[in-house]
Amino acid sequence: MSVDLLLSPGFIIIGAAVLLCLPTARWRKIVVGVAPLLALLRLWALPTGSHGTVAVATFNLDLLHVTATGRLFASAFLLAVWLGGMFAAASASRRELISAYVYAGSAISVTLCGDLITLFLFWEAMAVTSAVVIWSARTRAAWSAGMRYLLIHLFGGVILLAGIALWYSTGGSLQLGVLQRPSLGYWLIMAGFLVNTGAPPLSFWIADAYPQASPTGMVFLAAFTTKTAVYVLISYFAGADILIPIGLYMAIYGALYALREDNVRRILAYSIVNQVGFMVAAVGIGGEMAINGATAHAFAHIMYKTVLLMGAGSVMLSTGEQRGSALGGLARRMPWTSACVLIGAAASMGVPLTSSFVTKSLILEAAAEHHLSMVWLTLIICSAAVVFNAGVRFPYLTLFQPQQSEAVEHGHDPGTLSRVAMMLTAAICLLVGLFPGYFYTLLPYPSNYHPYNVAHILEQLQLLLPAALLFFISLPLTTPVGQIQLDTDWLLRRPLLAMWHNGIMRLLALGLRSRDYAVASLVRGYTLLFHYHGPRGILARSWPTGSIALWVALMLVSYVILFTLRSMDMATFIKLYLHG
Amino acid sequence: MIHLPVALVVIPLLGAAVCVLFRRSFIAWTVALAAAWSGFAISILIAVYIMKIGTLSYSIGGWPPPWGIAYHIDYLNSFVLLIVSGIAAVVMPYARTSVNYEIEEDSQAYFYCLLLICLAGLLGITVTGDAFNMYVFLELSSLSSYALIGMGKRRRALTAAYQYLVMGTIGATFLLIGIGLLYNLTGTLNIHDLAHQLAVNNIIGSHNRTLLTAFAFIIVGLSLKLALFPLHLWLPNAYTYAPSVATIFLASTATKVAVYMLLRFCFTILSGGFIFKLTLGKILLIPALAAILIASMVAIFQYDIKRMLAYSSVAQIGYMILGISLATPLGLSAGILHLFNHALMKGLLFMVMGAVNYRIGAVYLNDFRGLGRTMPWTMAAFVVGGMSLMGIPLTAGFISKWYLVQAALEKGWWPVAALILIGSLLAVIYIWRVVETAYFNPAQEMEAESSGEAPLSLLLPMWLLVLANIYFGIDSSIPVELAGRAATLLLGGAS
Amino acid sequence: MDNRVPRKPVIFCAVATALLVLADLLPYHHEGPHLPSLYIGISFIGCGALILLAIIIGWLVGRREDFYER
Amino acid sequence: MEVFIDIALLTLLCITAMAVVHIRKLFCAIMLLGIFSLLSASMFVNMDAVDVAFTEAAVGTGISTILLLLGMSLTNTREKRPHYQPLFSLVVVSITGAVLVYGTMDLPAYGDPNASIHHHVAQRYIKQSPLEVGPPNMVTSVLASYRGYDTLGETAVILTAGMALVALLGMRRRKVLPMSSSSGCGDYHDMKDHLVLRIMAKIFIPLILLFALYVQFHGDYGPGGGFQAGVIFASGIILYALIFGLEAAMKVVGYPVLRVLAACGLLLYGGVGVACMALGGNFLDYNALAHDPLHGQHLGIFLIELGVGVTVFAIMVIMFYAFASRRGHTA
Repeated sequence: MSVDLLLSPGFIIIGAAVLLCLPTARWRKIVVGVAPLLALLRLWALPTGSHGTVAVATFNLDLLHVTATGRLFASAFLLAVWLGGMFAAASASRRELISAYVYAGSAISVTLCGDLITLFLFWEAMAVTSAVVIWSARTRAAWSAGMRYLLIHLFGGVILLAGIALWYSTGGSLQLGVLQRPSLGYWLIMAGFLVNTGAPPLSFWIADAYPQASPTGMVFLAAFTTKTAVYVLISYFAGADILIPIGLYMAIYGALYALREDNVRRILAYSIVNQVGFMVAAVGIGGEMAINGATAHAFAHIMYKTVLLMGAGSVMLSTGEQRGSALGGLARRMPWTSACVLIGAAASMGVPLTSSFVTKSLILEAAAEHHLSMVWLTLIICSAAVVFNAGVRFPYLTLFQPQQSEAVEHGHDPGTLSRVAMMLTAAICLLVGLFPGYFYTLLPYPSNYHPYNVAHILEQLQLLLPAALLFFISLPLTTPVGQIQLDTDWLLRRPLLAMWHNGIMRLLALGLRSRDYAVASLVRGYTLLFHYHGPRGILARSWPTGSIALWVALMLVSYVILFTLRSMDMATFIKLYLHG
Repeated sequence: MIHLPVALVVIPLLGAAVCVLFRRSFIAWTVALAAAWSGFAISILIAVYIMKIGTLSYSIGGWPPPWGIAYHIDYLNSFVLLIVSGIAAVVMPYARTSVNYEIEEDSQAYFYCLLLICLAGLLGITVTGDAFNMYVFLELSSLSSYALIGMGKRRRALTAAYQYLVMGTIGATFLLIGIGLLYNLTGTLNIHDLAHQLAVNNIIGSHNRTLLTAFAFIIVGLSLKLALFPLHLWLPNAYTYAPSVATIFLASTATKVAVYMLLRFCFTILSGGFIFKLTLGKILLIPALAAILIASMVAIFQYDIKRMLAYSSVAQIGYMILGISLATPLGLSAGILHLFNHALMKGLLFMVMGAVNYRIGAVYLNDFRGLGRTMPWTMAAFVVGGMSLMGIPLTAGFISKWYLVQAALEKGWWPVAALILIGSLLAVIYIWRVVETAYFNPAQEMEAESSGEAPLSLLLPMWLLVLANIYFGIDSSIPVELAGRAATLLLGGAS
Repeated sequence: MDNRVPRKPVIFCAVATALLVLADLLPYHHEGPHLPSLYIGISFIGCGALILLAIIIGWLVGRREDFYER
Repeated sequence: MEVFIDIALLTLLCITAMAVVHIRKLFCAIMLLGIFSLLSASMFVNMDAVDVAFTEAAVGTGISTILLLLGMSLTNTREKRPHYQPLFSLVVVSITGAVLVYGTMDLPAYGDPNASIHHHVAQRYIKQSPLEVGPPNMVTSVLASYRGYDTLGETAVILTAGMALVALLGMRRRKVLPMSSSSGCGDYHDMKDHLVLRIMAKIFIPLILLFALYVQFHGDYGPGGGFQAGVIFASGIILYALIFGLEAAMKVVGYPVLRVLAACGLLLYGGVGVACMALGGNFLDYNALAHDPLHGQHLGIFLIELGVGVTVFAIMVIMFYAFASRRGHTA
């Protein structure tokens, strides 16, 4: 294994996770501040292409394979882990930081690997470590939410692995590249990827699991899993039509569910589904501009979602509250946070001069270019509906509505390092929006799109302002409810529950005797097993030495007989026997 | 350079004499350490040489091979040499603390002396190209290992050693009978000359009954030494009651060398393993599979973890023999590779047992409660070793299991491949029991005060093996290369 | 919880929307055919539909207790 | 004629072996084992394997009988009835025997001049060894020079056995228990009254030691060599200990001396090998020791036989001490 591979940005981050085991907080802060930057430098020093493979068993694992898309994703991840780490350094537990770093490292490695096997390994690593990040909140709810999260992702992993195995066995290549030739393996791989994007019917896991993480933990969680899924979709499934309806569903789903949600972080989680829906749809559209759009929007989305979650995290850290119905009026108490959140919110809606404005329009433009009018229309509506979640609803509920509870009294800005992190992130959101020309040069395909013209700016505002107006007018109707909203999981759950209560119980009662019999025979089997294999069992006892000698003799004679029988064929054996 | 092969054996042998001469524990340990490390260095030099040139010969006493005793080193030898001397080099630094704890001050020098003699014996078996010389060094290593086992703290160590003594002596005698018969047939003792004479005098082709009997004796004798399934009964007791250092060393080297002897006799002397292709493969397959299943099953129910690992060793030996009994290049190299990987993981696991024993005083399952918290590094090492034992990707154990399964599939033996996987599942169960107890069961109150992390001198060698387990799981090119070349060499004799 | 319509944001948004309608009447360079206030219409109709849908879904399935704890 | 002797000896051997198996009195069994060894030594002589016979006589009849007796005196003089059927053992033994017989079916007949065993390696040993190595006793040249490395291994085996015993039993004597009963055989206390034994021993011991030295240094020419000499020398000391008490013997040669001797013997052997390497030959290539290869061989064989003798002697006495001092008595 060459040094090049060991020093891949992903491994640097995972290595930094080891350094984070250091006991003192000061060193941890230094590691958090420096390691991602080093990795970033390393990343941009690497030329594109494969950097050598490692042979494990019969597979050649392409551990480091840089592509333009992957590089941009990896950069976004590195920035997210850098800024998120700085934000978290003061308050997060060591376990959370370490697992977040391994999680980030795995995500980066996914974007920088060149074959499906390696991808799968890091994919699973992400699932496990992100579950640990959720568990780091150390609450009961977090524990069970993390468990559900892990189950869903392991399920996705199983589908993915089955897909890869099928794909490989039917002669497919495991190398990085868009998969052609739809077969069962193809669909399974896609399904495995889609589980991580939050595609239907499993869209609920994002809003279920992420908000249970600690205030700092969710900053990490929001950045990686869904976006790596977008990356792999871009790499392996660009232009697969089926992705367009899936993406649209997600975009609508996110906008709808956020509207009636009370928990502010859950609002942001729904917003993730909504935005990832845009990207998935863009991947489905295919073509240079759409892929550019998906990539660029993923970058922008990671940045503004990080800043919004930092804001939500700061609020939660200082007030301990995340219900919209208990917040409000924090704008004065937390001026820095509010400013950053406003920038983030603007970026999320795509207000001109912010990142989303220059990235989302790429996707819309691509849809228009391909003459997919319904797609275009839906996306337009959804981009207006961002107002319902991250754009207006979140900042309004959190910061600007009249104060709702006592808890708000404790609100204050976070510590210096966290504040700096938040401001840096906000600055990135603005910079991308201000200098789209530079940003576009980083994209996988050359682009000559110019977002800033009067018409486009006006159109965007015309979309957003009426939507905001509608939002405020309908506010009493969409009063948040303090309960979990169900979607497809309800559909899964209700019939199941009914069946459980009515049918299965009765069936079970009927089959009780046979079950008892089965259990009894299992027990008997176990006893039998134990009888022979247990510590006192005949196979585990210390035998008298003499009896072993008998074994020796038996083996000896059986060897001789078998040798003799087998080594000469029967004819010669008989001949020899007859002649003495 | 030219004298390296013989220095490999002579240094520990004379080192043992020096240990006796001074009879001071510290001096003995220093000598042992120096001998083990120099042995490892020499093994590496030899391996490098072998990789470059191919084979290395050395005539002792200046007498050319059929008349005198000659060393003949090829890929297989040098690979086994690396295993044995490497483990010895890792065990020696570990030994000081552990031996201080487990062996009386007075006997420590003898312990190191015996350990060195055992090392010399094992290395001697491995380098030599002479069948009788192999037997002499087998005696040397066996005799010293009986004593090493008998030095265990518990009284049952003596019975275990006695049982091993009886069984080992039967095994060695059988081997001697086999060698004697071979000598009677050919008039030579040199392994390559034996192969040559057997072929030239057309003994192999003529269904010679003496030859078959000789090999029956040799294989049964070696099966006893390598603890193949029904003849494994000495092993669990011996490994359980021996001092930790002895267990680590013997578990990761002694059986490996016996497997090496089996390979030498069956493949080199019978040029290309004709007997294997005809019959032995299928004959050995059944005990090997029985070992994998039954011994793993027994391991699940053990409460003494050292004993559990001993049974797991029996199962792992089953894997090696399984690989060998396939008698294809892939299967053979999988078996040889598993020699190496098993040495790594079992050495590591028994080191963990030694460390736990050092802190807690016993290694029953109950004693592991809460160790995940009090001895985090040790238990982490156990987890890595356990994962390697199960054959989880990115650990050394995975590589050999992978090749083994492939070899079985290549031959079209689906049920065998399935049984290999079932064996791995059983390993998951018995390792998980320990991990669960260590991490998820609260500590007993009494232990809370006494325990703590194992001292650094135990941890460092342990973690060296942990790293080795991981490294060779990720980059397995060196052992795979050596094992592959050894396998083709063994099978290539046929053509 | 306070359920009233907040006055200041509504006024701000209404005025801004009106201004944008006016802006649409101004001549400015635009590629392709363009209906005045097309986007405002889309936004109103689309978002209104979405809000309705959200209310309906909320009425259907939204107000369930936390089934995970069952 | 030889055939008749063989048959007679074999019959006696079988009878002795049956008696050993049958008899429950351990003392008798041990004595019979001694006889068994003597008989087999006679058989070896009849086969013209004088060196082997010599060793068998010295070790089998001498030292091992004494060690067995000592071992027995620590336990009991009667064998317990085994709880399993002896039939079981019979089956094992018959199977192994049958296989062995089966295996010899395709062997060339004993003494067959056409057998390959006489044609390959042995030819050179017989024809060349006087010219290459020197000693008239070919067995010595094979053992000490052609296969000197095996002998080094065997010496190490002896050392290992001694060290194993010491490691397991401990070299220190246990506390003296003056009141303990004196059961078993060979009590040292009683020997004071046996004047004849004492005087005969005083006469014999120097002769035994002298004979040992003869065997040691005459090994090149007649049967004998380091192993036998060491055993004989040790039996002289052991005889002394038996007659005059362990304490007295330990004053003559104590544990530390023996320990150093045992180690030095092996070191001497290995040292000769290393010296050969230093002088430009291979390991144990005695030709390098002197200008004339034959002189070198001579010197080398002399030295290594000395090493073997010293180690064997020391280990045999250590073994004796280790058992004897566990009796709880001291003389």
